[in-house]
Amino acid sequence: MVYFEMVKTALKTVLSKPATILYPVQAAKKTPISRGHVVQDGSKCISCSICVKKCPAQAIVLDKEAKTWQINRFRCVVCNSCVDTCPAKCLSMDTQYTAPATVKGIETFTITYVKPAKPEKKEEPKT
Amino acid sequence: MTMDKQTITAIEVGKLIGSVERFRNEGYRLVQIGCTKVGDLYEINYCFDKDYHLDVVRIAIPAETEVPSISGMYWNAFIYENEMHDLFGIQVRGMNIDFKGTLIRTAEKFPFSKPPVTVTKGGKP
Amino acid sequence: MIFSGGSLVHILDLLGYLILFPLIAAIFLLFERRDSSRSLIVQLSAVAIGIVSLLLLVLGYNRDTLLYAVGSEQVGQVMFFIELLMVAFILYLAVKHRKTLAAVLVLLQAGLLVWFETSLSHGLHVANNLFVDQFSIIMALIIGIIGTLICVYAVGYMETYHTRHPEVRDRRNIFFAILFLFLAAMFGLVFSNNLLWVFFFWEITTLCSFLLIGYSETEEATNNSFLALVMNLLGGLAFLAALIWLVLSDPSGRLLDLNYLLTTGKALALVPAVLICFAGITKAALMPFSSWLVGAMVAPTPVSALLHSSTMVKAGVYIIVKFAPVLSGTTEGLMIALVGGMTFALASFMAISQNNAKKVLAYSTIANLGLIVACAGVGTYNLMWVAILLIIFHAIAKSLLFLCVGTVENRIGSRNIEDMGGLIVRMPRIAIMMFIGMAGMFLAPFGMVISKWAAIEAFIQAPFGLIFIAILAFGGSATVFFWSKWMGKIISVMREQEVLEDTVKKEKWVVLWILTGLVVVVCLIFPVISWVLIEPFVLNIYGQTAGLAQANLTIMIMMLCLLMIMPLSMLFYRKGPHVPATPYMGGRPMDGNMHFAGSLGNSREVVLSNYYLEKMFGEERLFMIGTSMCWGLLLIAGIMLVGVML
Amino acid sequence: MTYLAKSPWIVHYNASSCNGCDIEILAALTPVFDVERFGIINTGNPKHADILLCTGSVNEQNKVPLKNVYDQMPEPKVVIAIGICAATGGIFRECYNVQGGIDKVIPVDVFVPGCAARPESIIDGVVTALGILEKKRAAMLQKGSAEGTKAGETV
Amino acid sequence: MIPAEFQPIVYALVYILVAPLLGGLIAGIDRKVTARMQGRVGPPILQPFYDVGKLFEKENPVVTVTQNFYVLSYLVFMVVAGALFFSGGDMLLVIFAFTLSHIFIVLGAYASYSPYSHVGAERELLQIIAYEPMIIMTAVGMYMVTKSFFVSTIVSSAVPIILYLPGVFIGYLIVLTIKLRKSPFDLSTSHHAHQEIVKGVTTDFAGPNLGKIEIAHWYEYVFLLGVIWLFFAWNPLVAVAAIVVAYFLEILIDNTFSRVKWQLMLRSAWIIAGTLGLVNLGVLYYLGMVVMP
Amino acid sequence: MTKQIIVPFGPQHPVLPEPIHIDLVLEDERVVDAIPSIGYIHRGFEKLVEKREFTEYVYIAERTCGICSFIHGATYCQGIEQIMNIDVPERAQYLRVIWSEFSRLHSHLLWLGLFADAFGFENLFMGAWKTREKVLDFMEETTGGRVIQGTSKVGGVRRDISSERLDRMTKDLDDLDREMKELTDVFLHDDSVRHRLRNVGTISRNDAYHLGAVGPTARGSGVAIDLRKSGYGAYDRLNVQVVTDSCGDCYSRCAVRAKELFTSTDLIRQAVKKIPEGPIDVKVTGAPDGEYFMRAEQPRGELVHYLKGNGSKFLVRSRIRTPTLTNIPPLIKMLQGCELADVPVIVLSIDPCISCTER
Ligand code: NFV
Ligand code: SF4
Ligand code: SF4
Ligand code: SF4
Repeated sequence: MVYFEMVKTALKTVLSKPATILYPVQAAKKTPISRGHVVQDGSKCISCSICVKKCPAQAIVLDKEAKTWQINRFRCVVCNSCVDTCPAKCLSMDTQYTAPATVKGIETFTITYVKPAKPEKKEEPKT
Repeated sequence: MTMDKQTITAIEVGKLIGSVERFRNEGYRLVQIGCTKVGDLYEINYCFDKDYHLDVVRIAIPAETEVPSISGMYWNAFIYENEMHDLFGIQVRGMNIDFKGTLIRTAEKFPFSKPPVTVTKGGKP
Repeated sequence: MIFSGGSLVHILDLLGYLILFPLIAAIFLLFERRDSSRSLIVQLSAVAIGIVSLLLLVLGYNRDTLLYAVGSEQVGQVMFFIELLMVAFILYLAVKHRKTLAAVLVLLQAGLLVWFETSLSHGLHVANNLFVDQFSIIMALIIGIIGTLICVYAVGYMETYHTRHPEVRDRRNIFFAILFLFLAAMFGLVFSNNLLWVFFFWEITTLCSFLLIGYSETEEATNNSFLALVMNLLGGLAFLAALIWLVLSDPSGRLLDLNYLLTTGKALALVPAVLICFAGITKAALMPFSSWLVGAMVAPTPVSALLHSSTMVKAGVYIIVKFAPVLSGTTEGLMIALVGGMTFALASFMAISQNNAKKVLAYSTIANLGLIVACAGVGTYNLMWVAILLIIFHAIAKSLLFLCVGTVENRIGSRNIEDMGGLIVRMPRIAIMMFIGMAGMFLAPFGMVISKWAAIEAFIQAPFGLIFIAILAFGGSATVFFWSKWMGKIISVMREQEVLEDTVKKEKWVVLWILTGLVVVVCLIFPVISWVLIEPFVLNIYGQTAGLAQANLTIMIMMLCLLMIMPLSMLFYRKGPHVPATPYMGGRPMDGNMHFAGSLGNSREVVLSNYYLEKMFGEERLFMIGTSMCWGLLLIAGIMLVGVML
Repeated sequence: MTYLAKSPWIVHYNASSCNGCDIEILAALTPVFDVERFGIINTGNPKHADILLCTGSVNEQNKVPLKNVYDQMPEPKVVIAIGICAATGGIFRECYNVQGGIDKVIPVDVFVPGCAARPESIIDGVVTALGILEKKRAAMLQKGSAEGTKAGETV
Repeated sequence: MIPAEFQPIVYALVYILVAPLLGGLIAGIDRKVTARMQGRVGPPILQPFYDVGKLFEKENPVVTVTQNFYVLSYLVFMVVAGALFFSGGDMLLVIFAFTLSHIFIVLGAYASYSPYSHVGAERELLQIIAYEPMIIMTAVGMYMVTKSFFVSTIVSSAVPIILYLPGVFIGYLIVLTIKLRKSPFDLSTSHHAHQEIVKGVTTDFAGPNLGKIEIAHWYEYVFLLGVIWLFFAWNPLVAVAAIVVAYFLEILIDNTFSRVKWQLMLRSAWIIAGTLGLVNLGVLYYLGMVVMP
Repeated sequence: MTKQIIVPFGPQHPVLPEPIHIDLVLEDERVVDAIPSIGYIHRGFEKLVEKREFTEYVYIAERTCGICSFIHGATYCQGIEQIMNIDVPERAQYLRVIWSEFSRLHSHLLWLGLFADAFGFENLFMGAWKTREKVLDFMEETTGGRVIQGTSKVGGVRRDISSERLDRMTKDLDDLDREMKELTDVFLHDDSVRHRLRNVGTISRNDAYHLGAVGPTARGSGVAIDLRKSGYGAYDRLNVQVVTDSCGDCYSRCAVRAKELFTSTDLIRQAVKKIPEGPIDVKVTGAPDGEYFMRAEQPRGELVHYLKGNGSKFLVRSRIRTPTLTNIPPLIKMLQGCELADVPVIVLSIDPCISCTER
């Protein structure tokens, strides 16, 4: 009969420091590659639409006319697919996750990129 | 890395019970029953496994054909057969446990019997 | 002859009246077949008997034991003759239904009787055939008030009973005649000082109960009635043996004088005491013989109420309590007490596994009788006090419960507890009455708990008391379980149910309300009862007496009052808009009809049943254990008795 | 601050989530995140809860229980949609059996994005909800006194 | 000093006023310690008060209005039982009042037609019958040592009761686990949600009603710990220490056991009452070690 | 009238993190009938293959389940690779093993916690989840996601683990092993736990096999099915130990999972030792044409991804048969005649994952 198997652990735990991270007083757990949210650098976007096509959640809408790049963060699965595939490397993954909100908004980035004279070739993403 | 080739044997509906019985007698276990709509026909794969070798028998039937249940030989077949009924609308005869279409309730009936959608990309957010 | 100090009424007349009047009523009822006049006779007799028993209380409460020399040789002869008639009648029925055992027993009894009459009865002389003391007044009140109330209730009940059971032959005239005969016999039993008389009335109750149990004439009823008969005859034989032993020890028959016997001391009285207690055990349906009481539940409910709350079984415990001073401190007494204790615990356990309301009541009855016998068997003065208290509280609460169950059964057509769900909505008044009745059986500060408590305090001072305290602790907790779950069933609120109560007859209401009132009132005034009736009685016998501490009494009465005002809080909650919430169903909503969408596409009804814990508290298993253990205990008592005799 | 904000009890319902968000909710209860610091208890019973944490999108079969769970919660109450499935249907939005976010069935007060939503994010969501909870209580009291009854404070 | 005849009333009043504060504090410490045993920070010590405050700020949905009555009665009779105890009343009466109070919560659970609260009610009853024998034996044991059922007498006895009733004490601690609704005996309801019957008895109570139940629990804690005091009453310091140790043990057991099934609970509680309790009492009885206070 | 209680168990129930419903018919607390119904989580994303290119479908396959996410993604990819005859670089295969096994650790620890909770051992639940955070930390550190890793892709993996990280791994694993040992000791040796698990929900070896049990559910009954033995991916180069236990009760299933924690750390150690340098993916061109039943060992047992393509970017059919689905029939057998208190324990003992099951 083995009772109190847990006692040792429990007593040890009660005397040691709790494992708790005191979020929000302490910072959240994060790593340099944590996938938080996608940010776009409008100054680099070439409006190629690849991100739109490669987004499995269809979270991105690119309006070439209005020169806007919109992302619906309530659809984005933060998969990094767009970041990986963007030929202009204008997308990046920030480690900070999107904040909760009371309404589902859409975030709009304006594309300020102006095509340079020399046209660039579309590239397949490198690993 | 290439893995062992899987044997897929196409048979007729009538032979199904016979060949399943053979698997059962040889001590195979039922891995799954799965259905695929190919054109107007429904391919139903019965997968069996013994010692990591997958053996598949396949029947291809039109929508109206009733399939006999193999739950007499494999008691657990009901789960796949009910699923097949609920998603593809295939009628299975003689299931041991019949959920009467409520295993998976969908708003649209027999979703997998619908033709494949034409792809549109880039919805509005 | 003692006259009641200048008053107009002679107590002896009251006794005679109480014994004879029901008899006369019985004769009338036998020939009266019209419902209305039957009802009238019953009600009038009930009132008359009730008033006289109260009168008896008023006149007799403050006196010592009063003894009366009435009757003569002739009365004895008449009794003998009637007994032979009874024997013949039972023999006839036994032969008719091919019940060999009953026939054998009854023949044996007849043989002994004839032998007794022919060779022993000469020269017997008992000076005082009747007596009255506080204990018999208590018994008379129970019989005279509760017993007759049950009879009044029975009139309406039997009417419905026969419409519901057209297959049963309508023999209501006989039925009511027997009921009243029964009452007469009970009065006789508690007033007789001559043990031959006691025996006579004892046998009449046996016969009456036999007939009442078999009333519906179904096979089950017949079998059960014979079961009761056989067991009671067995007891009767023991009783007879006691008489014979007494006469053999003193041919003058002086020992047949109960009062004399009890005061002469243990040496002489022990043997007959144990034999008579054995008879009492059979009558009170303690453990080896409990099955007859359970079987008796086939009878119409008023019969169960009468037999198991206020009369029949009470005759058994009455006689044992009477002999308690003799048993006190003896090993035989301890054995009998243990039989009672075992019965209490095991019957309480068994009640858990029953879903038949009447069976639960039956087991609870058996349990309480067991407790009374346990108290009497140990037989110290404070336990005697407890025993009498138990007799009173049990009679009231249990009769109320039987009658409530009867009413419910008549309305919903089932005596299954599971069918009583939501009674609080369907039959609110009955439900509240049942509630109070049950509270009376197991909740503080009602009667049975007061008694249980007093029992613990008394046992702790008694020899081997620890055993009984343990029994009380375990058995008592089982009691809590089966009553509460039943209570819970009644009050669980289901929606969309019709109210069934309006069709209940007025006189039934009257009876039920009186009983309900009694449960509460007797609780409130029990200190008075104890002070006026029980304590003097105990004092008289033991020279000391018991009672609860004053502080506790105050607190209990305060608790009772609190309990009575608590429901007023409901008034407060009722005001304001109230949309009932739905019960939690794991997310599957339930419709008003108690159905929810279940698996396999079915619609299922939410069904809630109580627990019955058959594996642990199953009837059969415990019955086997109890019977064998109690037989063992009785055997030990018997062997010791033989030792004493030799 | 009322007591409401110090003792938000939660109930969790998994509409049709992939478990990703659910296990993060559970993780928030466990030592490393320990939301009991804020008085949060996972009651498991809508009747005891103040906050409904719902994950996953609604479909034909789960909208009934979802509604039932919501209805059984006593006022004041708030709903937090955890994960993008609960917000919009997320990556499964276009599936034949997905009807959208849970706001299709019950009112949602806070949306916590992420796939899966991180425990910290869930904590943030609950903190956001607390303010709303208090507002709702104030509104409830007002409504109650307007009707002349003491709703919610039935003694 | 207070005149002797008012003392009971004063003690009862003090109990009525102080017990909920103390009980809530105990509950808070309990939660904190439990959290620390699990390696968490845990809630603030005052959390139970916030919780109850919160509950009274909520709506009070009931399936049937009678639920309100049952809960109120539960609370009231719990207070009565405790007040009786602390005013020095008869232990047996206290126990009966205590049972009465529990019957009310059971009835409250039955009243709503939910299978979960129904099962909870049945289990609560099973718990009652599991612990009651042991509690009665505790009272009887005290009587055997001090010759009185009155708490006032027991508490003023100079006898170290614990020395006479070690078995009873251990038995009491074990059934205390049932009463405190702690693992392994938290069958009918528990402080944590995750179990087969959701919240059991309290499933269908919400808002203020739940708050009242919680307050009743606080009263209950204080009363139950008060009984421990009796065992050590000859020395108040030891008594306080004993209560602290006992409670810590309860928390530890809560954290190191899985929940048992009802059969085992009933059996073990009864066997404990039958062995530890009865044997202890039997020894006392037959060795004639009964000491007058 | 019978003495029955009918309990609608679930879909909302604190002991079930996921909605299923069981019509429980009880007598006292004994279960006389238990009929489950599922379908609350059915999303129907298998049909999304018609809308998402096979390369993007990985993200959906990964979200079949948040617990066994990684293996779903990897299995899907391996299936496509089989059809398309793609040779995946060695390093990628080893990385897949490492993440798969971490995924198993995470899943098993999670389960141990939930299981402990089901039999009312809250502290153990907390303990298991506390340890699990370590695994998740590793996951996040190497993939960027705690529960949904998102590192699978057709033709390899999307992220590499640096060699320094791999070097540190052994020490981490040792720490983890020590913590897990403390934890599993309680599960395996504490009598109060044993009381709740022994002889509860027993299923014989024969029944388990023929009713299609897989994974720990089967292995707990002594049926040694472990797809890792079939040697997909890099598993053929590793020494896979199959843990079995013969009693077939909840305790056995628990024991299997508890012991598998250590086989997983062992496999990771082996993989870390053997992992070669090199590329982590190959370029994928063209589209799958053909079909394959890709099978892999999930924490809960054998997973089948049936994939069929017709040469276009869109697959014709993806059918995911998850271990839980095939463990449901044995579950129904296990539930017969148990006690109400055992229901959560038994249900959890197959480690049900409904989200996987219903897709
Ligand atoms: N292991 C696993 Fe899955 C898969 N495939 C399964 O039932 O967890 Ni969500
Ligand atoms: S991270 Fe993934 S889901 Fe989000 S926008 Fe980019 S591709 Fe779409
Ligand atoms: S892929 Fe990059 S460059 Fe192309 S549209 Fe998207 S953000 Fe702009
Ligand atoms: S949001 Fe993502 S992780 Fe959460 S349930 Fe939906 S798919 Fe799963």
